[in-house]
Amino acid sequence: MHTVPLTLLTIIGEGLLRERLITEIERAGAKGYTITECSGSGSRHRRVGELLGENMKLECVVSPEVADKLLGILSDEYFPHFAVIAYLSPVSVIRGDKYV
Amino acid sequence: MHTVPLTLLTIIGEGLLRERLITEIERAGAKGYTITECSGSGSRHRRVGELLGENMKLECVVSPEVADKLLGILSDEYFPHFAVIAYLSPVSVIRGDKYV
Amino acid sequence: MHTVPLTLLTIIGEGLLRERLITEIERAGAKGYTITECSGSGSRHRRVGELLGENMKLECVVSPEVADKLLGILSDEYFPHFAVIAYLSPVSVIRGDKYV
Amino acid sequence: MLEVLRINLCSPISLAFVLGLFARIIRSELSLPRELYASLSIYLLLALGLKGGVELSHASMAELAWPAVVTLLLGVITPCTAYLVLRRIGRFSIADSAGIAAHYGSVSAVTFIAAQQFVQTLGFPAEGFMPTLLTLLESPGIHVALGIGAVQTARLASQPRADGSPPVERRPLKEVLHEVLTARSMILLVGGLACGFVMGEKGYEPVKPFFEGMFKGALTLFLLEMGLAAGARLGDLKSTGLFLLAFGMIMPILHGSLGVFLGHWAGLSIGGATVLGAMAASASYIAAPPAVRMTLPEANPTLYLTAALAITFPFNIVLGIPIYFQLARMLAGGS
Amino acid sequence: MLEVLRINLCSPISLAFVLGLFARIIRSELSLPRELYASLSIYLLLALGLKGGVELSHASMAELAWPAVVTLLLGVITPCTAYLVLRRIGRFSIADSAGIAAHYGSVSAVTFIAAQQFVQTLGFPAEGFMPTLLTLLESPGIHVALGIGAVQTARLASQPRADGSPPVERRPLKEVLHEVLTARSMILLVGGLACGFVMGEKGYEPVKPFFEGMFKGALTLFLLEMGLAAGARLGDLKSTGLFLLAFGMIMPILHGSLGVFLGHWAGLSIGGATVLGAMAASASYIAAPPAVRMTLPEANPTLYLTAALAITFPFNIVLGIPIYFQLARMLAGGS
Amino acid sequence: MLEVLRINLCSPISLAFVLGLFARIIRSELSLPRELYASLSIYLLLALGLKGGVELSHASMAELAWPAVVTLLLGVITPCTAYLVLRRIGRFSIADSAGIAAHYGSVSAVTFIAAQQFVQTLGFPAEGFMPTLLTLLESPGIHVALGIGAVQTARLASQPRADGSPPVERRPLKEVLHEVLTARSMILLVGGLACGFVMGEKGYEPVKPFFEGMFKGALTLFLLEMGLAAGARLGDLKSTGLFLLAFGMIMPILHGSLGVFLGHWAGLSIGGATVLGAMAASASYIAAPPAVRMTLPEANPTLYLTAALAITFPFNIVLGIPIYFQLARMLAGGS
Ligand SMILES: Nc1ncnc2c1ncn2[C@@H]1O[C@H](COP(=O)(O)O)[C@@H](O)[C@H]1O
Ligand SMILES: Nc1ncnc2c1ncn2[C@@H]1O[C@H](COP(=O)(O)O)[C@@H](O)[C@H]1O
Ligand SMILES: Nc1ncnc2c1ncn2[C@@H]1O[C@H](COP(=O)(O)O)[C@@H](O)[C@H]1O
Ligand code: NA
Ligand code: NA
Ligand code: NA
Repeated sequence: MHTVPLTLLTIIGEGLLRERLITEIERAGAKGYTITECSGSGSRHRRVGELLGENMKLECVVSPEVADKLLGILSDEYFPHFAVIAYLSPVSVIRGDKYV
Repeated sequence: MHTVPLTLLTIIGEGLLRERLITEIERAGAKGYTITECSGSGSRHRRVGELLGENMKLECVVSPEVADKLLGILSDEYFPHFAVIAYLSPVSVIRGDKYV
Repeated sequence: MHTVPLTLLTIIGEGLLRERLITEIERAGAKGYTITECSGSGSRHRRVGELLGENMKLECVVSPEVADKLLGILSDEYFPHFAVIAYLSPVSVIRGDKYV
Repeated sequence: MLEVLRINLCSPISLAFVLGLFARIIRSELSLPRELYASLSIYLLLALGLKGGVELSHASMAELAWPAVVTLLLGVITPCTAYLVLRRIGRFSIADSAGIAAHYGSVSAVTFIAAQQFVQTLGFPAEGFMPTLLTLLESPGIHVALGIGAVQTARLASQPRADGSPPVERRPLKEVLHEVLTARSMILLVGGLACGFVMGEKGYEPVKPFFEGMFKGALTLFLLEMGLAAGARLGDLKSTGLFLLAFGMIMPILHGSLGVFLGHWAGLSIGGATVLGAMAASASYIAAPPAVRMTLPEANPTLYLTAALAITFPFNIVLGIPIYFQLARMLAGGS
Repeated sequence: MLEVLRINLCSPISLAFVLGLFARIIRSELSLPRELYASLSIYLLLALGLKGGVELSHASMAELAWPAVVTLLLGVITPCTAYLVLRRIGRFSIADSAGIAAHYGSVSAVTFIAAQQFVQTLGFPAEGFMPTLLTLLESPGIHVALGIGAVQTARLASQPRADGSPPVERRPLKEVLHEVLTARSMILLVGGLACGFVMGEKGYEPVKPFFEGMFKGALTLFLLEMGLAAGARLGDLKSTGLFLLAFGMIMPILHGSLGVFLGHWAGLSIGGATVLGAMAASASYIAAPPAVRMTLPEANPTLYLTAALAITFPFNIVLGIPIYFQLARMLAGGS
Repeated sequence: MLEVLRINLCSPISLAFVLGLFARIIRSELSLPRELYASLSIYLLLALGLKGGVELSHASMAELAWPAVVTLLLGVITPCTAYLVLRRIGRFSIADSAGIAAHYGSVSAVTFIAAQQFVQTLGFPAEGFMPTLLTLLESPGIHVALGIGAVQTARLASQPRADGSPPVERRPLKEVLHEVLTARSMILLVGGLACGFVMGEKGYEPVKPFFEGMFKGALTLFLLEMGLAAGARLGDLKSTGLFLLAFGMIMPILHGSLGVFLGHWAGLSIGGATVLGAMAASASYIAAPPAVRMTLPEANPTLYLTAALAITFPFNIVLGIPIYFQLARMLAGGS
């Protein structure tokens, strides 16, 4: 199959941020996303506790540009106050126009 | 450790397809798979609603050939009617013969 | 954004191993991890059944050295007796010092 | 009639449904955990089956015969009328018409329960064997409609794949039949009926506080979730169009009246005829959707889910059931 | 007093809480499924609302007026006193002070329920309209405190982003208000009140075994989970310091006494004044945390969660409620 | 005997189990949400403990002494007999023998409950302190068997790793002991006992409808899930072989008879001796599997899970308990 290289952006963080992060990625140009519930531990432990939902993992397949823009936003506005991490990985998709 | 490069195929789509997709990947030669429940949104919204289970993410580590074959099947028989996406990413495993 | 290449180690296996695997990765130098519940099937079916929790997926972003060390430990001590698989994939993160 | 309507509207069941709708409309974050929803539905179906089974052990086969026949008849007629109306008048595609018709040919267990509670509250309890009829009506309609869809599209033959391997075939009807017959709701209902029948009044006694005492409360909670689910589909009403809106309210009245007539004719009491009417009028949103999705993937889920869940279900709960009751009362020569 | 304390300590509610605490202390793996916790809280809130609504249908508006006024007054006073104490005496940052104050300005539904059960057991049932007061007290305190925080930091203006796109703004208070007003607990309580009011005694009857008969048992299970959650935070007590420990026990006594006084003055019975005191004394750990986290992200969640959940909640359950009761009894001229 | 068997087979508990089995055999998609299963088991254990604790407050230590001694004796004997039979006659590996023996040395709470309900239905209620015996029998057998396994394999010494870092050691027995003693089921049972003991009849009253009224119904739902789980293992029977099948039915009869004898000898009533027999006969499938999996990873889980869950559990529920009852009645000089 003919595949197109794109970027998978994975954001892991407090479940509370769900709505806000969805707004961010849609505004930045992502055409879809997938959310999974998860739990975890990291270097900071500032979060709203066990009665209120755990972490979520938000994954979206986007163009490298959108991924870069989103990393910038996360880095400026989320990393300082919230328990969030993010990373990029290379993926290949078919029908790449669905994602950009 | 000595690692072998293989392909991770990720399929995300309606939970209803679970059994059918498992049959597909096993027939195509996958030796195992992992399924996670998730939710999400994409460009089409044709699916059987909220009372009936959300999305699932099916991941399998396979040889590039099997991955390619599966992408073809998905593209021909699933993308037209069902809410499904799929992508490939490169992974390294030890004891690569377990997967091919 | 300026990103740093690191390694994402994914371990999938019996949920029972949760605490033990967390101890392993922390001792090996991982600074954080994320756990998702999942189910799946592989080549061996030795596990403690359906009443007792399914699989879990443990993901951690680590340096290639830590990843390699962990693969060694898994390969020596876990693969022989437990239902576990593991693979590495390349990721890019910002502020790489958080992970090493 | 107005009094009957008022009683129905002020019942915990209707109020909980309205509360759920309302919560979605004001965009509240309220939602019931998916597992609570699943647990409640397991409980309700099993309780329904058990109770029905216990009562069935008092019933004679003679009483049951005609009602069973007319129920099966309804299972064949209703998907056909629905299909014809949708295809000829509504001008929907074959797949969409068959898909929606499958829902209206089957039955909604919650509508059934609501009708049963309703007539009981008014002092006209339905026959004890009604849950048996429910199980009879659940699957035929789905298969009739899917069969129509399959025959009409005549696409059952499938081509081999590019790489030569045989395709995973379009789901054969047999497989769908197995799925519907072994579906959760079927097993719980039929299994509950069998268990209740075997254990009888005596065996039922110790579990009665759980399965009967809690029933209406659990139903109230369940209706809250149904309200939330229906509310989430309200937005789709715009895209599905006026025809479907009308269809979702007029079809139940026609099917419901037919059900009441046939029920009355088969010898059911006022309560029983009302409940049979509500069953015929109702549209499935549990058993039908997955069957349709897998067998007729071209059918648009938004259409059938919105019709069944956001139009017909609330219509029946709020207005339909009292209407069928009035009709049944009239037929029986009451006021 | 000792007798009252003993009765309170030997109640299933306190014992379940202690069992949960104990399980965490000995590092047991016991945990309730998250969905069970969510389901129980939905059940408890809805049951509370329904019962309150049914009883409200017997109450006159005149009876309700003064208690409502003093409740709103408490909603304005308590966040201010809490903020001042934290900022001036405790020397906490603006964000932390406002964040914690938001929790003490709001109310804990479980503390409310425990107080209600407590006075009922002792034969001094509170007024039927108390759940109405609960809903009145839930949100004002959060907004007053967040308002103070916002004004003090005066950081409401936000700069545009580097790439020129407007930033996702700091959450405007309006949005937070919508969120708190449509929050799960609000919908269930207020919605339950409305439903109960409409259905009345008669409609309530069939669902009473579920919503009232099971109430105390479900509450016991819930308290087990609360004990587990509080136990998990015990370790944080070290890092949050002695001041917060003292604050978490003295503030409730002050707020609680104020609540009892105002309640008595507004004409509430001994039971009613006790419950109002417990409400004023309690700190929210359901509604307040997400509102604070989103609006004042600089505030440290460990501080407010530990104070509300691991200090003030158990303090009120075990010691506070009996104290407020004694006070109410003294005011009413009792022993 | 036949009559007793019939009553047992027609009880909601047995029927629900059979329904679950049946659903799996016809490959139905029915499954209970994992969280419902977990919630029910928490509820059942806590309710069992509470009730036991309340009744314990009436019992004298003297009554309890001998039954406690024979229970501990059973906890030492049964894992040894099981190990010997498996290793010598069955020719299983050391790890597999020890692993399976750990299951038969421990106890299944659901079998216990079923036996208790059974004798109560027949009018021979067991002693109130039986849940205390249950907690005594839960863990010793696991440790005896794991100890045998550890000594026999003598592999407790572990080599350092290639990179020099110390290995995560084979789980020391101490850690396993902590795990079993603080396991969910232990905390709920022992904690429930303690809470019930402290609150007494009076404190128990308000929560009785929840913890006692719902008990049998909840148990019925739970058995449905057990049937599903056992059904899922039926397929493994082929691979585990005939010996294990025989073992899973004969061992319980031997252990059960021993339990009844010792119970009778220790002064237990007919009901009490029956229940003690059922406890000795039963195999754990909650506490034992994780302990064995972590301590003896070489043991094959398919063997011990299939034996405990798919053979011995249904055998006891359907046939075993009536047999132990007959035996206890004969010993007591009854029919
Ligand atoms: N190195 C890591 N690998 C994988 N997940 C991580 C890592 N560090 C942090 N996380 C996840 O990100 C969440 C927030 O991290 P933190 O802000 O460091 O507390 C944690 O709860 C984990 O789920
Ligand atoms: N760009 C994307 N990134 C990640 N997940 C996506 C993306 N687009 C779609 N998905 C997932 O795939 C599912 C089906 O997509 P669709 O067919 O476009 O509705 C969605 O519900 C999402 O879970
Ligand atoms: N090829 C594969 N791709 C993805 N997941 C796998 C694969 N093989 C095994 N797994 C996962 O790893 C678990 C243990 O594998 P195994 O030890 O082979 O039974 C399975 O239950 C799956 O969740
Ligand atoms: Na119908
Ligand atoms: Na307060
Ligand atoms: Na045993």
